[in-house]
Amino acid sequence: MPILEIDHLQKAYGETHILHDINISMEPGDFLVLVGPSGCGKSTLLNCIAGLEPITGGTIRIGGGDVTGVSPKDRDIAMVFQSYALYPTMSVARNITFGMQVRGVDKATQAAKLAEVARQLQIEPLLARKPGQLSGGQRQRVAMGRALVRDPKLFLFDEPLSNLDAKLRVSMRTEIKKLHQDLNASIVYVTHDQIEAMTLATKIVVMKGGVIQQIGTPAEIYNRPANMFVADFMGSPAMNLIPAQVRSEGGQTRIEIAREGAAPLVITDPVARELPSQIVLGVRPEDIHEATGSAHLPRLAQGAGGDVMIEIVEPAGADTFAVTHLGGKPVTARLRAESAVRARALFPLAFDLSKVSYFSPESGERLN
Amino acid sequence: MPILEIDHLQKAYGETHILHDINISMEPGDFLVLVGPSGCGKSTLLNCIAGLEPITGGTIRIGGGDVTGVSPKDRDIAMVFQSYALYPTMSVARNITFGMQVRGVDKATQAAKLAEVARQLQIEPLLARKPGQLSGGQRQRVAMGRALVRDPKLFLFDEPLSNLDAKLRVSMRTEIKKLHQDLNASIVYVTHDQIEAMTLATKIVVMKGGVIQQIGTPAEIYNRPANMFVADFMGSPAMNLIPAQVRSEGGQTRIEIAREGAAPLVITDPVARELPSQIVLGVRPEDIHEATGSAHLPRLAQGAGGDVMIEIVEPAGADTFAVTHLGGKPVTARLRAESAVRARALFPLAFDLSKVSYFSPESGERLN
Amino acid sequence: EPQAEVLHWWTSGGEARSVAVLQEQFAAEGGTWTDMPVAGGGGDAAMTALRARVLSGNAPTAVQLKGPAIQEWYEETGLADIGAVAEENGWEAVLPARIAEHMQCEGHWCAAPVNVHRVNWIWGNKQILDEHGIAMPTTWEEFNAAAEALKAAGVTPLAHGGQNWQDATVFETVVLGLGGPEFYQQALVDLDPEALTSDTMKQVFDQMRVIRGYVDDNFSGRDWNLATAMVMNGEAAFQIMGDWAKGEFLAAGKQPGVDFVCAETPGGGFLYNVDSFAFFNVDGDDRQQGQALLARLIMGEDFQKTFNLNKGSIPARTDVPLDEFDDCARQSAEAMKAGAEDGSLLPSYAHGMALRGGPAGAITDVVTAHFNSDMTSDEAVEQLANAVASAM
Amino acid sequence: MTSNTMLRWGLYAVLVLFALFYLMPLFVMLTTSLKSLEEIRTGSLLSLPRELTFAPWAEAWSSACAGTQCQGLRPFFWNSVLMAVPAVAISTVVGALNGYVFAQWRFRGANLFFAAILFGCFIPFQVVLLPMAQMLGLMGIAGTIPGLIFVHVIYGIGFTTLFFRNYYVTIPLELVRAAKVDGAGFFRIFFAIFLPLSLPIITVSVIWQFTQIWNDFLFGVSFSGPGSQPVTVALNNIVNSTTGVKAYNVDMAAAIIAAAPTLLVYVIAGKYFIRGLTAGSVKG
Amino acid sequence: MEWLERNVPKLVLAPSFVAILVFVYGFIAWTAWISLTRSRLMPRYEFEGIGQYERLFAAPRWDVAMHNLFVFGGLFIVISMVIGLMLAIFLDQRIRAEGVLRTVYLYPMALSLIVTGTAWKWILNPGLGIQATVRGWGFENFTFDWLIRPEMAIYTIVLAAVWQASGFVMALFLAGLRSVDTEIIRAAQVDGIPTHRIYSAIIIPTMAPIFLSAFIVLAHLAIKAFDLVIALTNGGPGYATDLPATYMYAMAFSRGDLGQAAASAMVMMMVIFAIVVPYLYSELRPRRDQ
Ligand SMILES: Nc1ncnc2c1ncn2[C@@H]1O[C@H](COP(=O)(O)OP(=O)(O)OP(=O)(O)O)[C@@H](O)[C@H]1O
Ligand SMILES: Nc1ncnc2c1ncn2[C@@H]1O[C@H](COP(=O)(O)OP(=O)(O)OP(=O)(O)O)[C@@H](O)[C@H]1O
Ligand SMILES: [Mg+2]
Ligand SMILES: [Mg+2]
Repeated sequence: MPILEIDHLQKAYGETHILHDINISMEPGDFLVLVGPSGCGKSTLLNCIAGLEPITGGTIRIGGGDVTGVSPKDRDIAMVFQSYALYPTMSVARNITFGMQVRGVDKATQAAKLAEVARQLQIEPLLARKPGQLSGGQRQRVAMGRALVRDPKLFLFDEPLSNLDAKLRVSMRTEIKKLHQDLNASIVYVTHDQIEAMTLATKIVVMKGGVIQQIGTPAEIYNRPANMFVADFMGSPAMNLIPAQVRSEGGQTRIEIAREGAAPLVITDPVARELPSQIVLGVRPEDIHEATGSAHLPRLAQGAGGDVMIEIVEPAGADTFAVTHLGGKPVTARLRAESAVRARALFPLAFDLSKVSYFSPESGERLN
Repeated sequence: MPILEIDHLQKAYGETHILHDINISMEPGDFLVLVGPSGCGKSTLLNCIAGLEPITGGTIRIGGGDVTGVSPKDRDIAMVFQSYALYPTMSVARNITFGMQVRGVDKATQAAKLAEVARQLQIEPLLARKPGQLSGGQRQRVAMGRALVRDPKLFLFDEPLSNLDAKLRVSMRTEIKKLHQDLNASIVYVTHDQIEAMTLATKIVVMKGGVIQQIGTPAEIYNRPANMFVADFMGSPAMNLIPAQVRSEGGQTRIEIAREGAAPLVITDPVARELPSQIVLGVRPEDIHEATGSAHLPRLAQGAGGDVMIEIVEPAGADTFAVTHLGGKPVTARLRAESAVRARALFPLAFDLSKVSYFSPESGERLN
Repeated sequence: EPQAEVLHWWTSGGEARSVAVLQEQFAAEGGTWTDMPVAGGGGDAAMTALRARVLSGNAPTAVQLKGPAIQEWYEETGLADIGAVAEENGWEAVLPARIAEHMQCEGHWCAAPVNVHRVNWIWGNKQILDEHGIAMPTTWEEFNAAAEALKAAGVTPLAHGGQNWQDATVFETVVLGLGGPEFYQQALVDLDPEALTSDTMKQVFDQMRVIRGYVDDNFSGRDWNLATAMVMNGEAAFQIMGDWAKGEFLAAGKQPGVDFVCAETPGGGFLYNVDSFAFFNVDGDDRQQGQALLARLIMGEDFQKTFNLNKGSIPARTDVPLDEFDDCARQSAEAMKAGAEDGSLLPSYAHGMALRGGPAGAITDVVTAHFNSDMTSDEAVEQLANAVASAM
Repeated sequence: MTSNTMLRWGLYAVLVLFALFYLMPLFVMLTTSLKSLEEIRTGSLLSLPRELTFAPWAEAWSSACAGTQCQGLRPFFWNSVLMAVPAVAISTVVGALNGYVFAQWRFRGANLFFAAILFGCFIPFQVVLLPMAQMLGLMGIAGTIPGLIFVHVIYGIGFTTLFFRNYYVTIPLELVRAAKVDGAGFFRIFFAIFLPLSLPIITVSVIWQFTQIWNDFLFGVSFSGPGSQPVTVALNNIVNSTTGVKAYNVDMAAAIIAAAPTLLVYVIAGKYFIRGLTAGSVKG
Repeated sequence: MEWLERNVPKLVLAPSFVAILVFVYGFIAWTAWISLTRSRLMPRYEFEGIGQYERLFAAPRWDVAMHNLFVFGGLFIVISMVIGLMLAIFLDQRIRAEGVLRTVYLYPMALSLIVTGTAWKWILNPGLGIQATVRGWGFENFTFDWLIRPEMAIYTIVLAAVWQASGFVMALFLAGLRSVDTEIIRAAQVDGIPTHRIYSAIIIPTMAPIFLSAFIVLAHLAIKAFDLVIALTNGGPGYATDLPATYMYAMAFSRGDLGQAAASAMVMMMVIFAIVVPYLYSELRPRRDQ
């Protein structure tokens, strides 16, 4: 039985429709991550699940029971708010224990849980302070603490780590992961951090403008994006989306990419595919390699002047990003730091066609 | 003449000392990024620069003039607050133009600036709304807009992109970079996002517990961290810090690393160094390579069973992380995605000794 | 055991001491007195309270009520019949007919009078008058002449407090003085429209306008006792005010005939203001006994004397010996007796003895508006007639 | 800098001038209450007393006559306390709960009802006097202190509701949401979250209600019986004398005494005002 | 149980609802009925028609009262708001003696005009008060005699009313000023907004609910101004300072003309309705948006 089931959910503020026909089903123990551009309705969806915003249509079931119309306090959820929402008059410790106290948890358990959570979140020295005396990241951790001491059916996290530094973020991520695994907790999690999404999720929901674009495992989302929006949105730097022309040629697929001031590039996909003549080719930067001797990868350019003109080279720690222009679009390749690539020079690149996506330029939908 | 000069700045709330003897000098056109763990005093420092918090000691000079005691409105700064601090009764458009209006900027210029900023921040459809009707990320962008329409001596940004999704973040980053370059603006910027810090900064200030740990260019901070804290803090995953014993051996340095259940690993640094006998070896994950045939890199293990036991393998998109245990610490290596590394198997690894840092285990300070 | 809850507005100073006398006597006869004092606005506040009490079904046993209000209340809710007490004590014989009338509701006794104030007094500062060789005026012409002389000499002729009821007090003495008792009766008691619009009435307003000129600039809103103080202190020569003003003089240690003089207002006559208690219908023997006892005590010679000595007024009973009273009081008593015979004993409209609230208020509105503006006498007379007509 | 100092001096000058304006009547009352009757009758009303006398105060407190009782204001004080304290407490509690509902638990028609309550603030009390008397009679509490409490609570609710509602709407929505998710119910949220934030507005509400109720005369005079008259009625009885001699010094002393509790509330509550203000209004 | 819980908010409001319904609207209805009868000393319930209203509109005194209500109400509300806001803003500038000054400004609200009326009368009386004192200082031509000039007397009522209420308004505004989020004020300071603009454009607009409170409190005081008039002028000189409330009281309780009083009360309430309802509507309509 799904722990959370959302059926044809609609939400509007007056005339402004925020969420359109949302359908999500989530099994117990799932870690569902909501991602999407700012303002796409993630927080609103969480609020609807929590019962904090009345919904305009559809139903929400938590743990099998229809909760549409049930008050938040009876939904057995814990939530971390994007804006923290700490109780200003209460100390950090009381902020965290308040929920337990309301539920009548005994004093000893409260103290134990508080101590544990304070350790996890590294806020032990702050317990006696008021929220007004905390830094942004500290407030955020207190907000987390408030949720972590609970043992609800469902956790809702709204960008709970956005104000933490990288190290803390990693350790918090580990704590959340542990929570998920140890307690087999069910979690709905909003984040704009792709690494967070990728490493934590068992299921990712990509939203845009209040509409779900794709639901799938992190690998599915990353490797087989359902449409150009998802392809573009997930992954940083984003997937290269290159307009191309296609011709089927006896068991092979011939792909032609326009190039400014030079002959079109032609690549051959050894698999026969049913594609329209105009497509958009999606390839991740890390799937564009230096072509030297990697025989198992088809060469990008066939014929004489096959190497491409590199425009910008950006070294970034372990990697080097090389940018060229193909099909009228800048195309980024992610190369090893020790690569010999130079700006304003030709360089041989190869696409890993086994990982390439094809999209319809009109609908943006995936074709392969 | 430095645009911002901070001399022996002290800040305390009652008995709690938040900032200790801060000294920073910043030239016009500098992009100074403050990083540090949550609660280390970054926001407090910005507030002191802005004149929003009275300082307990020291002086602050902006554009040459001592501003200690000058009210914020006369300091000619623009600031983006961690908590947005939008004017709740004004529309988004008025939030952005209000400052200009007060300064008597003419209507046409106001409109032009507003239009430009709204485009940059992708908030055109929201201009008529009130802050209460915006999502978190939208609010944050409006807060940015308010600063961007100004032309102050100094910009102060307090985690301005924390609530934005990756794509938007990248494009905002570009806008900020453009602002910095086109206007030669001077910017103090707080972030916990290392990529942001690395790509934007001309100078990075690393803080911890109200004390500056290191000031330097991104490359200096990344490649030559001043102490173990900085080494550990910057970079994700963090630099591996491995306790080791050192012996100088005729123009070479012999480094011995303890290993559980096996003979110690011995590496030889071809450079002669003056090191104490106990050190901590710092090596970034991307400076640990697969040892196959890369002759220019010294092999990690010399002798027969030189390969190390890999404990965990974490594939992550373009990379694969491999974790082993050395000197009693987990050590992470960042390998290519196509690497053949397997968990619970031996694998040959090599350190890039040209990029290694040595630290004193007692003081934590850098030794080379 | 007799019970009495008494609603009254005699609350402070001499007044309160006077009621206390009654309470003592009541207690001495074995009764329980519950005091319910409500002062303010010449009894307005008490009337407000009374109405709330009656509506909540809890009327007090005795209420300080006077003039036509007694009959008005009788019509609304009925009043208790205390005829037995009156009969037994022969009230009929000792009260002036005109005053006895007020105490009766449709022929039966329903109220008991306590005292008689004379309203139409004029008080003078003896020293000033002597200095300027002025005698107490007996006609309004004399008054005007004296006032002119005083004014020329830099003395404020008339001390006056610009409150509605004080304006009305002056007005009614002028009506009586210029028009005589008969005219007064027609105009302010019978509300005869002809009298109200007559030339005499116009002359009255003319005289009011003249008097306005004899009053200092700062009279507005002044309390009557401050006006009295002006006379005492030699800042003004005259004041027209009821006999309670005497209390102020005496309290300041002034002697009648030595420091101040009292005289009837120009034109003479007697405008009375009679305080009385009315009895509401109540349940319970003890309370009805209380009413009877109270009525008897109020009309008792003893009480009438002590009370009025305290208060400065004269007994309503005509048979109380006046030896202990002062000259002014004796003068008042004589005038009352004379007035009862020649018909110049008249109810004061300004103090709610002549008319019910509505018409009285309507007249006061016009009088005070006239006095405090530059309204002509013709306009005033016209408004007077209209106001009275609409208030009927 | 100098123009800044000038500005500050100007500021203080304005503030002090206003302070003098506000203090003027109290000055007159105080000086008058300390003069002898003789001095009042002869001297200037606005001058300082030549000779201080405290006799009027003693008289006003314990021996001035209000009717046949000559015990000063003392006995009536207690009546007022018995009336004002419960009435203030009840109306503040009811107002706080109402305001909480209006601000954070909106339901259909809530705004209309709120407007209806507000409009109720404007009903002239003279209008309600007579029907209220009838109602009190029906309820059997006419002429008693509970009756007075009842009346004051009824006509105080409008204001207390208004105060609390307007204060509570400024509390961020997220706070209530967090508490709801924490499992707190209606009353729990009120007591744990809202009440601790309410000190400033409780102060305002208490000040307002206490002043209104303590100073009320109309209801006091109409709905009290013998033995339950509040101090304002007694004050009025002492001060108001239609045909008697006026003792201004006693009147003024009595007036100040009668007003003392409200003055005290202002001074004390004013202190909590600041405390409440500095403690509250932190965003979480 | 479920039902109970869902309806707790409504249940909490229920007693107030009933009370307001009966004791406000019920009584208004009662008054409306009385205004159509010929009740005099005590209520009578036989229907008579609109005669009371005809009489009311024919009465010159009522005209004066209504006119005074507008003059007095308008001036009083505006001046009190302006002074209250000004003092609040001034006191908000980290003033040394804030505690003392605030108490001084606030205390008049503690005193009923029944208490201070006499003092005011003396102060305003040209022969005793300010005028006499200032003339005593040698300024022979100083004149301040509003109290005794029928056309000016209403302004003395305004003066005393402002004296009484402006401090309370100040307190309301001060509380409002201090509850504005400090981050927002900081943002404005950094934006280089001069202090007066921070107040006028940012802080004051966020205090809209406080203005509602202040307006209601002041309007309530203005409309019910009764003690004030009784204590200060008792409606005089003449009836130049009569207000509808005093008119109504006079009719109901001194004149024994209840029907007339009820009619005047109804007219008064209609006027209040006409002024207050649009205001309430505009204040309450927009949904909360912070
Ligand atoms: N009013 C206060 N009283 C006492 N301590 C305070 C107060 N305000 C802040 N602090 C403390 O000062 C320290 C610095 O706070 P600051 O907001 O500058 O941190 P920060 O570096 O911006 O952190 P973050 O990245 O989490 O926003 C924190 O440890 C915080 O707890
Ligand atoms: N009261 C409101 N009236 C109208 N529109 C609103 C209101 N509140 C929010 N919105 C809009 O609803 C949309 C969804 O908001 P929501 O807060 O759910 O976004 P989000 O996905 O959480 O974004 P972010 O990542 O920036 O927090 C936004 O476009 C926002 O502008
Ligand atoms: Mg959000
Ligand atoms: Mg911060």
